[in-house]
Amino acid sequence: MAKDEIQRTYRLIGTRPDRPDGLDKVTGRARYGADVSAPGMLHGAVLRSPHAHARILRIDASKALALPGVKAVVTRADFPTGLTGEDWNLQENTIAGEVALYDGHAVAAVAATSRLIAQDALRLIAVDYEILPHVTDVDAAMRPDAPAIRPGAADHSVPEGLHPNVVKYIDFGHGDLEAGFAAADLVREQSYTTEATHQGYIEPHACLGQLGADGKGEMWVCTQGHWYIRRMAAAVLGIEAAQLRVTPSEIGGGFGGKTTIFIEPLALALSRKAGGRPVKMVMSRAEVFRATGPTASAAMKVRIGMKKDGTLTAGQAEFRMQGGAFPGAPVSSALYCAFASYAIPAVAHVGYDVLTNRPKCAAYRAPGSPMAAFAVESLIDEMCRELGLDPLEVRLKNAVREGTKSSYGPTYGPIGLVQSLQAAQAHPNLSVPLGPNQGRGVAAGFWFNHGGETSVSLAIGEDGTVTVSVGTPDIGGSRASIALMTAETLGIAYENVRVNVVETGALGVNEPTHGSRATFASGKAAVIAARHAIAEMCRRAAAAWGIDPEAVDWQDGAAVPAGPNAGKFPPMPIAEIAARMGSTGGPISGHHEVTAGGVGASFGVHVVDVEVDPETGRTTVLRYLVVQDAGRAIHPAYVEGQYQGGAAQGIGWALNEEYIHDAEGRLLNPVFLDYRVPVASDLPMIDTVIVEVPNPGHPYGVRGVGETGITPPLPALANAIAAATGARLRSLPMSPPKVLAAIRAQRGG
Amino acid sequence: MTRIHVTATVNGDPVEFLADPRETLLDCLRDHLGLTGSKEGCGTGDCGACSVQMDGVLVCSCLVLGVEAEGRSIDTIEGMATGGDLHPLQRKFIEHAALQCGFCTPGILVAARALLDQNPDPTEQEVRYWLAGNLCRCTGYDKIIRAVMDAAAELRGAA
Amino acid sequence: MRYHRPESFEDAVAIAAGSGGTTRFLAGGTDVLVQLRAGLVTPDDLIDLKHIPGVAEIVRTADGGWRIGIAVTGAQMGRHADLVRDWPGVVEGMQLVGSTQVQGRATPVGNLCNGSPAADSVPGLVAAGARVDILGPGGPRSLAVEEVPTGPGRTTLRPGEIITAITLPPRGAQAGDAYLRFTPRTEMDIAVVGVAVNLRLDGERIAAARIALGAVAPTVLLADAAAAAIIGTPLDDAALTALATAATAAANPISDKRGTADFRKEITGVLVRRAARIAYDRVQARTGIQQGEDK
Amino acid sequence: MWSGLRRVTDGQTVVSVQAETLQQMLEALVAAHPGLAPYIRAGVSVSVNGVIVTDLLSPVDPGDEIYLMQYLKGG
Repeated sequence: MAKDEIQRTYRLIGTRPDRPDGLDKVTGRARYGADVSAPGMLHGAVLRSPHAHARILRIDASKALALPGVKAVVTRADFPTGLTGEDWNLQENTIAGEVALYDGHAVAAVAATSRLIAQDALRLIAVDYEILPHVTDVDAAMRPDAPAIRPGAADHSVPEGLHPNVVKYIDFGHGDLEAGFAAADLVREQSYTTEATHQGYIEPHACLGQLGADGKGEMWVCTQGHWYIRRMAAAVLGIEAAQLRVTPSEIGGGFGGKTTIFIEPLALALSRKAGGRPVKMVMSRAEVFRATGPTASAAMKVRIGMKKDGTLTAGQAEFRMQGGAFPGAPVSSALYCAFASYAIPAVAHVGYDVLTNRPKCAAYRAPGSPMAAFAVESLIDEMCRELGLDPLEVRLKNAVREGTKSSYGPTYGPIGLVQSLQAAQAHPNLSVPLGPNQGRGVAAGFWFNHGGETSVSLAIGEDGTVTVSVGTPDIGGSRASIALMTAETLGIAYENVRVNVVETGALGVNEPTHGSRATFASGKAAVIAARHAIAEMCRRAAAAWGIDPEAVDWQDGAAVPAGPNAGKFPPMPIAEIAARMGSTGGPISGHHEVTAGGVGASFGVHVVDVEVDPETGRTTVLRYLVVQDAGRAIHPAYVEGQYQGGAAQGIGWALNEEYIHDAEGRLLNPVFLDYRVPVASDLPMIDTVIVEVPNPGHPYGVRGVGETGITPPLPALANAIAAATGARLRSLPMSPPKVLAAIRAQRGG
Repeated sequence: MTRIHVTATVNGDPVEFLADPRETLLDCLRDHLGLTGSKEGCGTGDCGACSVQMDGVLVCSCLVLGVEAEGRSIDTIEGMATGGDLHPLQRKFIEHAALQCGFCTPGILVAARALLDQNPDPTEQEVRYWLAGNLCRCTGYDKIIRAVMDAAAELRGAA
Repeated sequence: MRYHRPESFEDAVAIAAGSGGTTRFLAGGTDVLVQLRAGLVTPDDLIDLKHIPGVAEIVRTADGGWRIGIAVTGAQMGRHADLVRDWPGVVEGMQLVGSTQVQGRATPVGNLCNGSPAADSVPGLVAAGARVDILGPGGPRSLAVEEVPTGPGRTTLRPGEIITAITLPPRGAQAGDAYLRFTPRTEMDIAVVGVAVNLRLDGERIAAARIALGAVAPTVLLADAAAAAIIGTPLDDAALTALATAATAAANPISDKRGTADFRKEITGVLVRRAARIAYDRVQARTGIQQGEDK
Repeated sequence: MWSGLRRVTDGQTVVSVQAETLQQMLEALVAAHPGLAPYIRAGVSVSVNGVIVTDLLSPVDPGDEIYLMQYLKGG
């Protein structure tokens, strides 16, 4: 679709109707993972390793099996062998084999007639462990004396001579680095670290699984991607994917952490072993923190060359990241994002994915990008301060635009970073005067976004109302945005379209709701599916009017003659066509399956004002502004919601959230009491500005908006704290003790 | 493990159930009374997703034993609308897009109603501190606070 | 686990004595239930004290002090205007325990018996000179609140003993108290440091003072040296500095997941100054004496 | 071609091959430099003139700027 075809104003797109699932959610009727029961249902519970690294010598479940009400116990022995690659990783993470790899690693699972009996049974399973040396820090894991977690796991990319814990290596870049740094008036190199954080969704993982001896299975589960659950669970269990039907529940938040499997295969294995009785499993909050998929922690070194006028001449980044006891830390996506906002003639990136005795990391909202932004956007701010330059002006001077070659390779199409920077400069927050101990910080952020495998089907009802079936679970309001795009395309009322998230038996393959793709990819496919239905409806009208289908157009929800010479026929509305479709050839529907291309990146700029108590180091967020390019905001309220939610998670990550381990490698804070996510009284109202630079790769110009919002807060807060106190913190979280120590050190106190 | 017979009133209706002494009121509402609107987000009183009112007092139902509910009157999210008519808070949450995944919404709505019952004209800070025990990870709280204050204004207007 | 609902303290004591296994008393339950769920404790007998007459009442005592029932919650205390007027520090400490929802259940007695050195209600009670009435197999006795905790999770209560009430002394004129705590977030955290200050003034000078520090020792700490540093002074800058130095010296904190020892020592000094200021200003406000210069 | 592949392309980061579609291009690359095989198998995102192209059967024009990147999904 050429750019100029993207209209400026629409009938429905850009309006703020009530979302279709609102009533169920405000009345408590919406059904999430743990809200469903089934006849004959058993309750499952998991026995988890209390050690960070231990060989499993023996598992004795005899006492547990003898407990009245216990119906089945499974261990790794109940799972097929011979898996390789990521399938093996998934099985190993689902349930430990010879070695427990982290505190919380599943070792055995029990199914019983009540939850309490299942919990009691866990205490009756005896496991003999041989405790092994462990490591949890990324740099410690790379040192020669570090325990090797899985020798031989390094893949083809890892050069010789590195510790076996280094399992992936990447390096890329372009331009003449030496010349770049030589041309700079100021070259600075600094190191930054970020700790692992958890997505923090309030709904713990939960599922209800049933698997018969015939290999046929059913699963109800809270997930971002039920086709992934199907494929992964089938592989881990050794059954055929098509025989496992997965139905998505409403999902109580995911942010990337519910795009993979944890307890699902255990529920199915227990069900199979218990004669096919359904098994419900619900994680406790402590299990969610210990044994699901927090993001990686990172140790980063960045070097930047800048001229006196702020022009960037060279950028170099080395990222060392641990993503738990399995390959998968988002090193390459972090490195791709590091300098993605700036046109720098010479860049070089090196990255290491390192194993530690921590849970297998999963994606967390623009995985890798927040860490990269923390390092690069902080260093740029430090250099602006040193050269006395305005941080927004320097970013504007170097900002990438359409036609710029990106730091990770490809040349950019239309993008909105410049417009976002300008909108931030023009915002009233920028002119609010700052008092003592107060400071303002800015930062830019980026995410590629993702298309992904997408299948959508659309059906015209007999009354002319429309049902759309999508495979992307709706977390942030995508049913509303897809209904808006479908109704706009069909020229009918928003209320006449119902969008349903359907199970794996009812639709072609879909990737999860990840990569900010739901509104973009499912929306795009729904529009194309709608156009197929329109073409068929025009054919039906043409046949009724006895004219050529090419001579029929579709306007305001009705077939109309294309022009005066096509014939004088009154418009034939969708309801009329639908009422007669049974006798004019059959039901009318449209569908579209594609691996969606034409993805538009989304840039954002955040501005935050903080006040730091110089006596305690506590940071209070006074004002927070999010400016981000949405391409086209389909439902502006839910675009704002993504901006505000991303900022809030970023603020938590920057100030208080972290995984804290004891000397034995055990997680010390697996509860919301000590894993400190922001509470309502911690935050101000979060101001938002939606920039719209349409993405030509989407019929309505949509760019994914779900992830960019979490990337700028980390550096923006570091820059604001530096402005307020003069102290520069380069490790997260910037908790009060660390801020106070930095203030003391900076004042020589 | 012998279970104890409990009689109570839930959303105005008399109810009876058998509870193991170790089961929380939340477990009983969800597993014995089929009221799954109250959610378990943490089981330790840190997230508020299980908020109910017991004899008018806002509490976490995961920090109350089922057997302690004997003779008490419990109000859950399922009782917030009267028939088909939503409570103004429920309407304003939809109107303001004050929810995304919706998992924390029942607990926040029950807590917000308890607030407005005793403070019909709360300031932004009063709403934020009252709701500090209701964690939300999706919205950043902004639209939730606006929806609560808008509902308060409507209720004052109607009062 | 057997659940009991005795109608008298005597019955409760009898059940505990006859248990033969582990027992737990249940008031608000906001600690007991968390430990139950985490599998840290599964008592054989759980004894719910909330059905004993009078346990949910806040009563003025004959001498003008207060008697607080063991089932009185933080929310109740916060709504009791006269109690708040007399002991704002005691009440604000209790009201910082957990969320609004927790306030609907949590009790100062439960907070005390849980034995955490970071308990938010205990420093205020200690600074106020509160006492607890106890009933047990050996009959009734009374202790000062500071005599109850002996270390993290441990108290001097003998097996089968129950606290039956908390009593606060008469407030008296020209007196005021305050409680402050430090937490990384604005709500929902366990205190990294807690400080309670209770003052009596004679005109502008401090006639009597009690200062209690939370989360900086195995139990809540009564910091006598810190109190002595401000007695006889108008709480001027010199007095505040001496107060901070003495309080920091008294603090004996550990490093844990919530804060380092150094940080806790430094914050103790910061909070004790601020809490003393608030308590002092509250006395002024109560007695209507306006300070000449801006303090 | 990301520079890390230099080790398996005899030091070149720009490689020219004969192909009509992206799939043929990838096969030709592996034929020219067998060391590329594991990288391509591990999954690559192919960007043509700045836009990720997911249909490897689509044609390749002489003027196209083609860039191989590690496969990206997101959270």
